[in-house]
Amino acid sequence: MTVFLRIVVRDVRLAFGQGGATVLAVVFFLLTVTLFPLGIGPETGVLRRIAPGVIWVAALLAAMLSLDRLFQADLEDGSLDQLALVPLPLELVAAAKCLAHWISTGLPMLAVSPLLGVLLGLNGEAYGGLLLAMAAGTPSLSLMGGIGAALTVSVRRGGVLLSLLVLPLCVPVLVFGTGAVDSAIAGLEGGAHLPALAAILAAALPLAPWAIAGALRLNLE
Amino acid sequence: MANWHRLANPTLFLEWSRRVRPWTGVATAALLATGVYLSLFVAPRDYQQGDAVRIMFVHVPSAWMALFAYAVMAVASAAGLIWKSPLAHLTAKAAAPIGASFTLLALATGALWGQPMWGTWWVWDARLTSVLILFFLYLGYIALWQAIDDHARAAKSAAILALVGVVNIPIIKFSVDWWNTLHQPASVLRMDGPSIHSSLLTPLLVMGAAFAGYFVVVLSIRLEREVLARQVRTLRRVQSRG
Amino acid sequence: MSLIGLNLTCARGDTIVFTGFDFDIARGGIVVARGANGSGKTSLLRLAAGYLAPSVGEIRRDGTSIADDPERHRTSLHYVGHLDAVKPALSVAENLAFWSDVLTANAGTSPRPSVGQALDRMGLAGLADMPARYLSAGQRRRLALARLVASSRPLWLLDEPTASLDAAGMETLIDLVAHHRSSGGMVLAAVHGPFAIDDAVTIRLGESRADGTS
Amino acid sequence: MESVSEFLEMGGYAPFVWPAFAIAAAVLTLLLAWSLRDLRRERNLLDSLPGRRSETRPAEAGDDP
Repeated sequence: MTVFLRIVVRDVRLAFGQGGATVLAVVFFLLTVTLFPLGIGPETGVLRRIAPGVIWVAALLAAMLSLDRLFQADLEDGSLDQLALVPLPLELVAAAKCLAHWISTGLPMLAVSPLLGVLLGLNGEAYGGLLLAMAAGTPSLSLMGGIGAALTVSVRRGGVLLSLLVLPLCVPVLVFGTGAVDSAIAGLEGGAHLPALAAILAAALPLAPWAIAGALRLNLE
Repeated sequence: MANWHRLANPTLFLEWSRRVRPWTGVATAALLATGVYLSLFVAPRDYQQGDAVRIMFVHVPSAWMALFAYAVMAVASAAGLIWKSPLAHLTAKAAAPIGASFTLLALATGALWGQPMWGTWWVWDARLTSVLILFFLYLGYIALWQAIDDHARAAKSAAILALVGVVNIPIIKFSVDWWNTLHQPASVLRMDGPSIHSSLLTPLLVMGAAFAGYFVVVLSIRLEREVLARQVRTLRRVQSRG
Repeated sequence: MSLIGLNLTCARGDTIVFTGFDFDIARGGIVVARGANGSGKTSLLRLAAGYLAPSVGEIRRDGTSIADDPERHRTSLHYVGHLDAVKPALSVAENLAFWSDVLTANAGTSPRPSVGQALDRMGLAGLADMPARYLSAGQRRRLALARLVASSRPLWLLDEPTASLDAAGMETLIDLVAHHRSSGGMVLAAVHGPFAIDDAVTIRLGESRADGTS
Repeated sequence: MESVSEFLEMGGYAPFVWPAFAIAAAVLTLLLAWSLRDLRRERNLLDSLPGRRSETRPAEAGDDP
């Protein structure tokens, strides 16, 4: 198995293990979405109207929550020093870590999102659109979030700072992700939203690992 | 290129900035006085907005400066990373609070302008929303500087954030514009009004130049302070090592 | 096969850690750096590993500066720092298997000791399946040193390798170093206290010689 | 020329135009004052350290280099 996959597998196993990030992120995701009907009222008309936005905002927050230990754990136990000695450029090591984060938080949230659609009264054909949008949007969250995680790797309790740095950068994902689900609800196919999400992902793929590797090198000194 | 490099040496910078600052200060004051005079007394009322249009002469230049300051931060950050010049990083650090203040000013004047036009203090207009997100980018940048105690590492981390930010600003602007057209019928009155004819343009440009002058003056003051703070840190560390 | 440090100056942030420093390790050689805390021993090792760039001077590996080909340099060295790079949630064997796989990914097909053999060599045989969270400091240290056995790399950079090792552990380490050197490997170690290798070249940090008056 | 009070009225938009300019003036002066205060404080701090006199003090005659 290549070094890249080996790093992904290790990180995913650590995340799925007890005390790992996955369970926390998914439960937080579910809980946050459940709060909205309690706050706004149970009328399905209203809930259906705000469902895409609520699901996406909760997904953003859940992703941020599980990111601050992405590199910090490795820095603190010395793994980062070793990862820098691996025959794989640090940029690809960073990409592997972001992929592992997506597999361990993005995918589970994706799997759970139809359930949240039911909670918020989404109609039938919206689920396909919801899954597609989440699939296209959540990887960018892991990549952009990875930049925040690397920049705050040496910061004590950097979780809140990480969200402050990264959430503004995730606005496009939120806008187009919600738009994609809205147009699915309206029965149109994804419209221009899915290509936009794909374009954002295509831009984030080279940008994020470069920025993450740059930030990590600072902390290797 | 050569003399810019010479300027990168802090002591030379201190001397240059002290000599240039009074002149830019005077020029800025003059520009500001003319600008305000033109905006309040000379510029004609707008046939639609009446005198409320005068708020534009403060709102638009501050929005310009909010973006300009971020551009300065990004260029200084890139220069800092490429030529490893601490002065460039300090320039970026000095520019951030000024940019944040201009963003705040743009938001406040935007709300004051929105009230008479739409009867609400806050309008989710595409431009205003982008300025609000820019404000959070500034807060994040400033917070990152303060969160990392090792000064050299804070400088480079902030530089990376500024570069990532500057790449994202057009994407954010595009997505907010898209979001705006999606949810709101094209509002007849765009924030910066229909095409601006010359009588409104001159005060706008004069105020813009005045704000730019102000930016340079305050930047040189804050930068000088950062350079001195760096010298204090070095002196203190030398003493502590005995 | 050589590692040479030329007129090295290391700066952390705005302060100079050491300046005008040289060292020279030939094939099969070992250099031991000694000095008080804060004299820059760890910085020297991180310079040698390429984590940190010297503000003045350079480090040459087999004649070419490591800055010219950082990839080749860092994939042919082991760095054992103060931290042991051990994940508590994984078992001892899993920890070592991971590092052994990723560190020798494309180092050719030369047979390398299995994880079990490496654990035996470091006296951790019975603990293979135990979650690493239950290891003592000394055992964690042995697990870190087991990386040296599990994947063979010519240059060893050891930062206080003897920390929290007992007498037996110390002996194993001395053995490892001797074996590594006999097969042509190089070692640069930062050490406090006893390190029973008599033919080691000792260099001192943090004294007058090190601050540019060499 | 319209009378002063008419001018002050701003065609009924006075409660928006004047605060806009007032806030602008306030933000700009506060930022300037805050920056100057920081600079002065830093300069005094630098001078208080035994190291060396800060070069930012214009060199008076007879200053030791």
